[in-house]
Amino acid sequence: MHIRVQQNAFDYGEECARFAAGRTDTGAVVTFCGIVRAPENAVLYRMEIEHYPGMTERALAQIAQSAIQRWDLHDCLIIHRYGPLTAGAQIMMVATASRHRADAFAAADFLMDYLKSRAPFWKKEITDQGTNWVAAKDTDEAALKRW
Amino acid sequence: MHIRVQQNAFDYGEECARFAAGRTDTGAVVTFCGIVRAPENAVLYRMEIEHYPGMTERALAQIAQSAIQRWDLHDCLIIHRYGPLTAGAQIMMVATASRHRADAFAAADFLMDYLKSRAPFWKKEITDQGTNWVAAKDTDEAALKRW
Amino acid sequence: MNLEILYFAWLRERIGHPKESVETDAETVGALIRELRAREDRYALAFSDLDAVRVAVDQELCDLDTPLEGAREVAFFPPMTGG
Amino acid sequence: MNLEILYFAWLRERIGHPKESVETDAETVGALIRELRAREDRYALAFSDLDAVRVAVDQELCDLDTPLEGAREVAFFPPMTGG
Repeated sequence: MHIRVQQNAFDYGEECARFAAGRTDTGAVVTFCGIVRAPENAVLYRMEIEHYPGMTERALAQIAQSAIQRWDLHDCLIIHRYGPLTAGAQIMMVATASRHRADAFAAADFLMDYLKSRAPFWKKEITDQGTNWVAAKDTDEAALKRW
Repeated sequence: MHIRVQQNAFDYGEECARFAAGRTDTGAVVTFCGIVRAPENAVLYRMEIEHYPGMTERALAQIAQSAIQRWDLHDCLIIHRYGPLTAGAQIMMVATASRHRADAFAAADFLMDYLKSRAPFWKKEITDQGTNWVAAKDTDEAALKRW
Repeated sequence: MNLEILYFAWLRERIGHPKESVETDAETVGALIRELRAREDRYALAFSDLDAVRVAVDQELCDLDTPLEGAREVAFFPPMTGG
Repeated sequence: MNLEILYFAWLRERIGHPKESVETDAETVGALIRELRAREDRYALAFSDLDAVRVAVDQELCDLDTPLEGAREVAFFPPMTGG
Protein backbone atom coordinates (compact mmCIF):
# COMPACT_ATOMS: atom_id res chain seq x y z
CA MET A 1 0.00 0.00 0.00
CA HIS A 2 1.48 3.32 -1.10
CA ILE A 3 -0.07 6.69 -0.23
CA ARG A 4 1.40 9.97 -1.40
CA VAL A 5 0.01 13.46 -0.86
CA GLN A 6 2.11 16.05 -2.65
CA GLN A 7 2.11 19.44 -4.32
CA ASN A 8 4.48 18.40 -7.12
CA ALA A 9 3.42 16.75 -10.33
CA PHE A 10 3.71 12.99 -10.57
CA ASP A 11 4.56 11.05 -13.73
CA TYR A 12 1.46 8.98 -14.46
CA GLY A 13 3.15 6.81 -17.09
CA GLU A 14 6.14 6.08 -14.92
CA GLU A 15 3.93 5.29 -11.92
CA CYS A 16 1.86 2.89 -14.06
CA ALA A 17 5.00 1.21 -15.41
CA ARG A 18 6.54 0.81 -11.97
CA PHE A 19 3.29 -0.42 -10.44
CA ALA A 20 2.79 -3.11 -13.10
CA ALA A 21 6.43 -4.23 -13.27
CA GLY A 22 7.88 -7.40 -11.82
CA ARG A 23 4.58 -9.11 -11.04
CA THR A 24 4.01 -12.80 -11.69
CA ASP A 25 1.09 -13.63 -9.36
CA THR A 26 -0.84 -10.59 -10.52
CA GLY A 27 -3.05 -11.05 -13.56
CA ALA A 28 -4.69 -7.63 -13.58
CA VAL A 29 -3.65 -4.03 -13.00
CA VAL A 30 -6.16 -1.18 -13.13
CA THR A 31 -5.17 2.48 -12.95
CA PHE A 32 -7.20 5.67 -12.81
CA CYS A 33 -5.93 9.17 -13.48
CA GLY A 34 -7.96 12.28 -12.62
CA ILE A 35 -7.35 15.34 -14.81
CA VAL A 36 -8.31 18.99 -14.20
CA ARG A 37 -11.18 19.74 -16.54
CA ALA A 38 -12.26 23.26 -17.45
CA PRO A 39 -15.82 23.98 -16.22
CA GLU A 40 -18.42 24.23 -18.97
CA ASN A 41 -18.87 27.74 -20.40
CA ALA A 42 -15.92 29.26 -18.58
CA VAL A 43 -12.17 29.68 -19.02
CA LEU A 44 -10.30 28.12 -16.13
CA TYR A 45 -7.38 30.25 -14.97
CA ARG A 46 -6.51 27.77 -12.27
CA MET A 47 -7.86 25.28 -9.77
CA GLU A 48 -6.64 25.42 -6.18
CA ILE A 49 -6.79 22.27 -4.15
CA GLU A 50 -6.84 22.70 -0.40
CA HIS A 51 -6.45 19.77 1.95
CA TYR A 52 -6.18 18.93 5.64
CA PRO A 53 -2.57 17.86 6.27
CA GLY A 54 -2.44 14.91 8.63
CA MET A 55 -6.07 13.93 8.23
CA THR A 56 -5.60 13.53 4.46
CA GLU A 57 -2.92 10.84 4.75
CA ARG A 58 -4.94 9.15 7.49
CA ALA A 59 -8.18 9.16 5.48
CA LEU A 60 -6.43 7.84 2.34
CA ALA A 61 -4.77 5.07 4.34
CA GLN A 62 -8.13 4.09 5.85
CA ILE A 63 -9.79 4.03 2.43
CA ALA A 64 -6.95 1.92 0.98
CA GLN A 65 -7.17 -0.40 3.99
CA SER A 66 -10.89 -0.91 3.42
CA ALA A 67 -10.23 -1.84 -0.19
CA ILE A 68 -7.55 -4.34 0.85
CA GLN A 69 -9.96 -5.94 3.31
CA ARG A 70 -12.76 -6.22 0.77
CA TRP A 71 -10.88 -7.47 -2.27
CA ASP A 72 -8.01 -9.80 -2.97
CA LEU A 73 -5.43 -7.11 -3.79
CA HIS A 74 -1.72 -7.62 -4.25
CA ASP A 75 -1.03 -3.91 -4.15
CA CYS A 76 -2.68 -0.54 -4.08
CA LEU A 77 -1.40 2.99 -4.79
CA ILE A 78 -2.97 6.42 -4.20
CA ILE A 79 -1.30 9.70 -5.20
CA HIS A 80 -3.17 13.00 -4.69
CA ARG A 81 -1.90 16.50 -5.33
CA TYR A 82 -2.82 19.79 -3.69
CA GLY A 83 -2.04 23.41 -4.51
CA PRO A 84 -2.64 25.36 -7.73
CA LEU A 85 -3.27 23.40 -10.94
CA THR A 86 -4.21 24.34 -14.51
CA ALA A 87 -6.56 22.63 -16.98
CA GLY A 88 -5.12 19.36 -18.24
CA ALA A 89 -3.00 18.83 -15.12
CA GLN A 90 -3.11 15.39 -13.56
CA ILE A 91 -4.59 15.77 -10.07
CA MET A 92 -4.45 12.26 -8.73
CA MET A 93 -4.19 8.60 -9.55
CA VAL A 94 -4.98 5.24 -8.06
CA ALA A 95 -3.72 1.81 -9.07
CA THR A 96 -4.75 -1.67 -7.99
CA ALA A 97 -3.26 -5.10 -8.69
CA SER A 98 -4.96 -8.44 -8.21
CA ARG A 99 -5.06 -12.02 -9.42
CA HIS A 100 -8.29 -11.58 -11.35
CA ARG A 101 -9.63 -8.51 -13.12
CA ALA A 102 -12.90 -8.21 -11.17
CA ASP A 103 -11.07 -7.40 -7.92
CA ALA A 104 -8.77 -4.81 -9.50
CA PHE A 105 -11.68 -3.05 -11.23
CA ALA A 106 -13.99 -3.05 -8.22
CA ALA A 107 -11.26 -1.88 -5.84
CA ALA A 108 -10.17 1.01 -8.11
CA ASP A 109 -13.79 2.09 -8.55
CA PHE A 110 -14.35 1.88 -4.78
CA LEU A 111 -11.18 3.88 -4.04
CA MET A 112 -12.34 6.63 -6.39
CA ASP A 113 -15.83 6.80 -4.87
CA TYR A 114 -14.41 7.12 -1.37
CA LEU A 115 -11.68 9.58 -2.38
CA LYS A 116 -14.35 11.81 -3.91
CA SER A 117 -16.46 12.11 -0.78
CA ARG A 118 -14.37 11.01 2.20
CA ALA A 119 -10.89 12.42 1.65
CA PRO A 120 -10.45 15.98 2.96
CA PHE A 121 -9.78 17.87 -0.27
CA TRP A 122 -11.62 20.95 -1.55
CA LYS A 123 -11.37 22.49 -4.98
CA LYS A 124 -11.66 26.15 -5.86
CA GLU A 125 -12.05 27.18 -9.48
CA ILE A 126 -10.73 30.57 -10.55
CA THR A 127 -12.29 31.32 -13.96
CA ASP A 128 -13.10 34.26 -16.23
CA GLN A 129 -16.61 34.07 -14.72
CA GLY A 130 -15.41 34.40 -11.14
CA THR A 131 -14.26 32.19 -8.31
CA ASN A 132 -16.14 29.35 -6.73
CA TRP A 133 -15.72 26.31 -4.54
CA VAL A 134 -16.65 23.13 -6.37
CA ALA A 135 -19.76 21.74 -4.69
CA ALA A 136 -19.99 18.09 -3.75
CA LYS A 137 -22.45 16.27 -6.00
CA ASP A 138 -25.37 14.27 -4.66
CA THR A 139 -24.42 11.56 -7.15
CA ASP A 140 -20.99 11.26 -5.52
CA GLU A 141 -22.52 10.75 -2.10
CA ALA A 142 -25.04 8.31 -3.58
CA ALA A 143 -22.20 6.35 -5.25
CA LEU A 144 -20.97 5.27 -1.80
CA LYS A 145 -24.16 3.28 -1.30
CA ARG A 146 -23.02 0.89 -4.03
CA TRP A 147 -20.41 -0.65 -1.73
CA MET B 1 -10.06 4.66 -31.27
CA HIS B 2 -6.76 2.81 -31.47
CA ILE B 3 -6.50 -0.95 -31.97
CA ARG B 4 -3.18 -2.76 -32.13
CA VAL B 5 -2.59 -6.50 -32.44
CA GLN B 6 1.09 -7.31 -32.25
CA GLN B 7 3.65 -9.90 -31.29
CA ASN B 8 6.11 -7.39 -29.84
CA ALA B 9 6.00 -6.10 -26.29
CA PHE B 10 4.36 -2.75 -25.69
CA ASP B 11 5.43 -0.22 -23.07
CA TYR B 12 2.50 0.00 -20.65
CA GLY B 13 3.81 3.09 -18.86
CA GLU B 14 4.51 4.96 -22.07
CA GLU B 15 1.12 4.03 -23.50
CA CYS B 16 -0.60 5.26 -20.32
CA ALA B 17 1.39 8.51 -20.38
CA ARG B 18 0.65 9.17 -24.05
CA PHE B 19 -3.02 8.27 -23.68
CA ALA B 20 -3.53 10.65 -20.73
CA ALA B 21 -1.44 13.53 -22.14
CA GLY B 22 -2.76 16.74 -23.61
CA ARG B 23 -6.36 16.34 -22.48
CA THR B 24 -8.40 19.24 -21.11
CA ASP B 25 -12.00 18.06 -21.65
CA THR B 26 -11.23 14.67 -20.18
CA GLY B 27 -11.60 14.33 -16.42
CA ALA B 28 -10.96 10.60 -16.13
CA VAL B 29 -8.62 8.04 -17.64
CA VAL B 30 -8.85 4.35 -16.75
CA THR B 31 -6.32 1.77 -17.91
CA PHE B 32 -6.17 -1.99 -17.53
CA CYS B 33 -3.11 -4.18 -18.05
CA GLY B 34 -3.32 -7.97 -18.29
CA ILE B 35 -0.27 -9.90 -17.12
CA VAL B 36 0.70 -13.55 -17.71
CA ARG B 37 0.14 -15.35 -14.44
CA ALA B 38 1.64 -18.72 -13.62
CA PRO B 39 -1.07 -21.38 -13.13
CA GLU B 40 -1.49 -22.54 -9.55
CA ASN B 41 0.71 -25.51 -8.59
CA ALA B 42 2.75 -25.50 -11.78
CA VAL B 43 5.83 -23.83 -13.23
CA LEU B 44 4.97 -21.97 -16.40
CA TYR B 45 7.62 -22.41 -19.09
CA ARG B 46 5.67 -20.25 -21.48
CA MET B 47 2.22 -19.24 -22.66
CA GLU B 48 1.47 -19.25 -26.37
CA ILE B 49 -1.24 -16.96 -27.62
CA GLU B 50 -2.82 -17.90 -30.91
CA HIS B 51 -5.20 -15.58 -32.72
CA TYR B 52 -7.18 -15.26 -35.93
CA PRO B 53 -5.47 -12.58 -38.05
CA GLY B 54 -8.05 -10.39 -39.72
CA MET B 55 -10.95 -11.38 -37.52
CA THR B 56 -9.04 -10.26 -34.42
CA GLU B 57 -8.68 -6.65 -35.57
CA ARG B 58 -12.28 -6.68 -36.74
CA ALA B 59 -13.64 -8.09 -33.45
CA LEU B 60 -11.61 -5.62 -31.38
CA ALA B 61 -12.83 -2.69 -33.49
CA GLN B 62 -16.44 -3.86 -33.08
CA ILE B 63 -16.04 -4.19 -29.31
CA ALA B 64 -14.46 -0.71 -29.09
CA GLN B 65 -17.23 0.70 -31.28
CA SER B 66 -19.88 -0.76 -28.95
CA ALA B 67 -18.18 0.91 -25.98
CA ILE B 68 -18.08 4.26 -27.80
CA GLN B 69 -21.80 3.98 -28.56
CA ARG B 70 -22.74 3.12 -25.01
CA TRP B 71 -20.62 5.59 -23.05
CA ASP B 72 -19.47 9.16 -23.46
CA LEU B 73 -15.85 8.36 -24.36
CA HIS B 74 -13.26 10.80 -25.65
CA ASP B 75 -10.88 8.03 -26.60
CA CYS B 76 -10.32 4.32 -26.35
CA LEU B 77 -7.23 2.13 -26.86
CA ILE B 78 -6.82 -1.65 -27.11
CA ILE B 79 -3.46 -3.39 -27.51
CA HIS B 80 -3.30 -7.20 -27.55
CA ARG B 81 -0.26 -9.38 -28.09
CA TYR B 82 0.05 -12.87 -29.56
CA GLY B 83 2.89 -15.39 -29.73
CA PRO B 84 4.99 -16.87 -26.92
CA LEU B 85 5.05 -15.09 -23.55
CA THR B 86 6.56 -15.85 -20.16
CA ALA B 87 5.15 -15.29 -16.65
CA GLY B 88 5.05 -11.60 -15.76
CA ALA B 89 4.80 -10.49 -19.40
CA GLN B 90 2.19 -7.90 -20.21
CA ILE B 91 -0.30 -9.49 -22.61
CA MET B 92 -2.67 -6.68 -23.32
CA MET B 93 -4.03 -3.34 -22.20
CA VAL B 94 -7.05 -1.15 -22.64
CA ALA B 95 -7.47 2.54 -21.87
CA THR B 96 -10.54 4.76 -21.83
CA ALA B 97 -10.94 8.53 -21.43
CA SER B 98 -14.12 10.37 -20.54
CA ARG B 99 -15.49 13.50 -18.93
CA HIS B 100 -16.65 11.72 -15.78
CA ARG B 101 -15.17 8.70 -14.08
CA ALA B 102 -18.23 6.45 -14.27
CA ASP B 103 -18.04 6.25 -18.07
CA ALA B 104 -14.31 5.52 -18.15
CA PHE B 105 -14.65 2.77 -15.53
CA ALA B 106 -17.71 1.12 -17.06
CA ALA B 107 -16.28 1.21 -20.59
CA ALA B 108 -12.93 -0.30 -19.54
CA ASP B 109 -14.73 -3.05 -17.60
CA PHE B 110 -17.00 -3.71 -20.60
CA LEU B 111 -14.06 -3.85 -23.02
CA MET B 112 -12.34 -6.43 -20.82
CA ASP B 113 -15.44 -8.60 -20.51
CA TYR B 114 -15.92 -8.63 -24.27
CA LEU B 115 -12.23 -9.14 -25.03
CA LYS B 116 -12.23 -12.18 -22.75
CA SER B 117 -15.05 -13.99 -24.52
CA ARG B 118 -15.52 -12.41 -27.95
CA ALA B 119 -12.07 -11.68 -29.31
CA PRO B 120 -10.48 -14.65 -31.16
CA PHE B 121 -7.51 -15.41 -28.94
CA TRP B 122 -6.58 -18.77 -27.41
CA LYS B 123 -4.00 -19.43 -24.74
CA LYS B 124 -1.86 -22.53 -24.39
CA GLU B 125 0.11 -23.08 -21.22
CA ILE B 126 3.34 -25.07 -21.39
CA THR B 127 4.23 -26.03 -17.80
CA ASP B 128 6.25 -28.58 -15.88
CA GLN B 129 2.96 -30.47 -15.49
CA GLY B 130 2.30 -30.63 -19.22
CA THR B 131 0.62 -28.61 -21.91
CA ASN B 132 -2.96 -27.41 -21.98
CA TRP B 133 -5.27 -24.98 -23.64
CA VAL B 134 -6.74 -22.52 -21.15
CA ALA B 135 -10.47 -23.20 -20.94
CA ALA B 136 -12.99 -20.39 -21.12
CA LYS B 137 -14.64 -19.84 -17.75
CA ASP B 138 -18.39 -19.87 -17.23
CA THR B 139 -17.97 -16.74 -15.13
CA ASP B 140 -16.47 -14.93 -18.14
CA GLU B 141 -19.42 -15.81 -20.33
CA ALA B 142 -21.79 -14.85 -17.49
CA ALA B 143 -20.03 -11.49 -17.10
CA LEU B 144 -21.34 -10.44 -20.53
CA LYS B 145 -24.88 -10.51 -19.17
CA ARG B 146 -24.04 -7.51 -16.99
CA TRP B 147 -24.08 -5.20 -20.02
CA MET C 1 -10.76 22.47 27.92
CA ASN C 2 -8.59 24.01 25.24
CA LEU C 3 -9.35 23.05 21.63
CA GLU C 4 -7.51 23.76 18.42
CA ILE C 5 -10.19 24.61 15.85
CA LEU C 6 -9.46 24.40 12.12
CA TYR C 7 -11.49 25.75 9.21
CA PHE C 8 -11.17 24.77 5.56
CA ALA C 9 -12.36 26.03 2.17
CA TRP C 10 -15.25 28.52 2.32
CA LEU C 11 -15.62 28.08 6.08
CA ARG C 12 -12.05 29.33 6.43
CA GLU C 13 -12.79 32.23 4.08
CA ARG C 14 -15.98 33.28 5.87
CA ILE C 15 -14.46 33.07 9.31
CA GLY C 16 -11.29 34.78 8.16
CA HIS C 17 -8.61 32.52 9.58
CA PRO C 18 -7.54 28.89 9.21
CA LYS C 19 -7.30 28.05 12.88
CA GLU C 20 -7.68 29.30 16.42
CA SER C 21 -7.42 28.09 19.99
CA VAL C 22 -10.70 28.07 21.90
CA GLU C 23 -11.33 27.62 25.63
CA THR C 24 -14.66 25.86 26.00
CA ASP C 25 -16.79 23.61 28.18
CA ALA C 26 -18.90 22.39 25.24
CA GLU C 27 -19.67 18.72 25.68
CA THR C 28 -20.47 17.95 22.06
CA VAL C 29 -19.67 19.21 18.58
CA GLY C 30 -23.20 20.67 18.40
CA ALA C 31 -22.69 22.62 21.63
CA LEU C 32 -19.36 23.96 20.35
CA ILE C 33 -21.03 25.19 17.16
CA ARG C 34 -23.69 26.99 19.24
CA GLU C 35 -20.93 28.76 21.19
CA LEU C 36 -19.08 29.74 18.00
CA ARG C 37 -22.26 31.02 16.35
CA ALA C 38 -22.93 33.31 19.31
CA ARG C 39 -19.52 34.97 18.99
CA GLU C 40 -19.81 37.14 15.88
CA ASP C 41 -21.84 37.48 12.70
CA ARG C 42 -19.16 35.84 10.53
CA TYR C 43 -19.38 32.70 12.68
CA ALA C 44 -23.17 32.77 12.61
CA LEU C 45 -22.98 33.09 8.82
CA ALA C 46 -20.42 30.31 8.39
CA PHE C 47 -22.52 27.93 10.50
CA SER C 48 -25.93 29.06 9.21
CA ASP C 49 -26.54 25.89 7.18
CA LEU C 50 -25.28 22.84 9.04
CA ASP C 51 -26.24 20.54 6.18
CA ALA C 52 -23.31 22.12 4.34
CA VAL C 53 -20.83 21.62 7.18
CA ARG C 54 -18.79 18.52 7.97
CA VAL C 55 -16.82 17.97 11.17
CA ALA C 56 -13.75 15.98 12.14
CA VAL C 57 -12.67 15.49 15.75
CA ASP C 58 -8.99 14.57 16.02
CA GLN C 59 -8.96 13.93 12.27
CA GLU C 60 -11.85 11.47 12.23
CA LEU C 61 -15.16 12.38 10.61
CA CYS C 62 -17.94 12.64 13.14
CA ASP C 63 -21.32 14.28 13.70
CA LEU C 64 -23.01 16.89 15.88
CA ASP C 65 -23.62 14.48 18.75
CA THR C 66 -19.98 13.44 19.03
CA PRO C 67 -18.67 14.17 22.55
CA LEU C 68 -15.62 16.43 22.84
CA GLU C 69 -14.21 14.88 26.00
CA GLY C 70 -10.50 14.29 25.47
CA ALA C 71 -10.51 15.95 22.06
CA ARG C 72 -7.65 18.21 21.01
CA GLU C 73 -8.48 19.23 17.46
CA VAL C 74 -11.84 19.97 15.83
CA ALA C 75 -12.07 20.81 12.12
CA PHE C 76 -15.00 22.29 10.21
CA PHE C 77 -15.26 22.14 6.43
CA PRO C 78 -17.68 21.77 3.53
CA PRO C 79 -18.45 18.37 1.97
CA MET C 80 -15.21 16.99 0.55
CA THR C 81 -14.44 16.96 -3.15
CA GLY C 82 -11.38 14.81 -3.68
CA GLY C 83 -10.46 12.82 -6.74
CA MET D 1 -19.03 -23.95 -53.67
CA ASN D 2 -15.42 -23.69 -52.57
CA LEU D 3 -14.78 -22.73 -48.93
CA GLU D 4 -11.60 -21.89 -47.10
CA ILE D 5 -11.83 -23.63 -43.73
CA LEU D 6 -9.68 -22.51 -40.79
CA TYR D 7 -9.02 -24.30 -37.50
CA PHE D 8 -7.60 -22.77 -34.34
CA ALA D 9 -6.20 -23.96 -31.02
CA TRP D 10 -7.00 -27.58 -30.13
CA LEU D 11 -9.26 -27.96 -33.17
CA ARG D 12 -6.24 -27.18 -35.34
CA GLU D 13 -4.14 -29.66 -33.37
CA ARG D 14 -6.71 -32.48 -33.56
CA ILE D 15 -7.34 -32.01 -37.24
CA GLY D 16 -3.68 -31.61 -37.97
CA HIS D 17 -3.61 -28.52 -40.18
CA PRO D 18 -4.56 -24.86 -39.81
CA LYS D 19 -6.57 -24.58 -43.03
CA GLU D 20 -7.86 -26.34 -46.09
CA SER D 21 -10.00 -25.72 -49.14
CA VAL D 22 -13.22 -27.69 -49.26
CA GLU D 23 -15.64 -28.22 -52.14
CA THR D 24 -19.10 -28.51 -50.61
CA ASP D 25 -22.82 -28.07 -51.21
CA ALA D 26 -23.58 -27.73 -47.48
CA GLU D 27 -26.26 -25.11 -46.97
CA THR D 28 -25.53 -24.36 -43.33
CA VAL D 29 -22.68 -24.47 -40.87
CA GLY D 30 -24.33 -27.50 -39.24
CA ALA D 31 -24.46 -29.36 -42.57
CA LEU D 32 -20.78 -28.55 -43.22
CA ILE D 33 -19.84 -29.99 -39.83
CA ARG D 34 -21.74 -33.21 -40.64
CA GLU D 35 -19.76 -33.53 -43.90
CA LEU D 36 -16.45 -32.93 -42.14
CA ARG D 37 -17.25 -35.42 -39.37
CA ALA D 38 -17.91 -38.12 -41.97
CA ARG D 39 -14.46 -37.67 -43.52
CA GLU D 40 -12.08 -39.18 -40.99
CA ASP D 41 -11.85 -40.06 -37.31
CA ARG D 42 -9.77 -36.98 -36.47
CA TYR D 43 -12.59 -34.77 -37.78
CA ALA D 44 -15.22 -36.79 -35.93
CA LEU D 45 -13.14 -36.40 -32.78
CA ALA D 46 -12.57 -32.66 -33.24
CA PHE D 47 -16.30 -32.08 -33.72
CA SER D 48 -17.53 -34.61 -31.15
CA ASP D 49 -18.69 -31.99 -28.64
CA LEU D 50 -20.26 -29.04 -30.42
CA ASP D 51 -20.79 -27.18 -27.14
CA ALA D 52 -17.03 -26.70 -27.15
CA VAL D 53 -16.87 -25.40 -30.73
CA ARG D 54 -17.43 -21.85 -31.94
CA VAL D 55 -17.82 -20.82 -35.57
CA ALA D 56 -17.14 -17.69 -37.59
CA VAL D 57 -18.33 -17.24 -41.17
CA ASP D 58 -16.33 -14.60 -43.01
CA GLN D 59 -14.88 -13.49 -39.68
CA GLU D 60 -18.21 -12.93 -37.91
CA LEU D 61 -19.32 -15.20 -35.08
CA CYS D 62 -22.37 -17.24 -36.01
CA ASP D 63 -24.14 -20.45 -35.12
CA LEU D 64 -24.98 -23.85 -36.61
CA ASP D 65 -28.05 -22.57 -38.46
CA THR D 66 -26.14 -19.84 -40.28
CA PRO D 67 -26.48 -20.30 -44.07
CA LEU D 68 -23.27 -20.64 -46.07
CA GLU D 69 -24.56 -19.06 -49.27
CA GLY D 70 -22.00 -16.55 -50.50
CA ALA D 71 -19.52 -17.43 -47.75
CA ARG D 72 -15.80 -17.68 -48.53
CA GLU D 73 -14.20 -18.45 -45.17
CA VAL D 74 -15.43 -20.58 -42.28
CA ALA D 75 -13.42 -20.86 -39.06
CA PHE D 76 -13.81 -23.37 -36.23
CA PHE D 77 -12.31 -22.82 -32.80
CA PRO D 78 -12.85 -23.36 -29.06
CA PRO D 79 -14.46 -20.68 -26.86
CA MET D 80 -12.22 -17.61 -26.96
CA THR D 81 -9.93 -16.65 -24.10
CA GLY D 82 -8.65 -13.15 -24.77
CA GLY D 83 -7.60 -10.53 -22.26
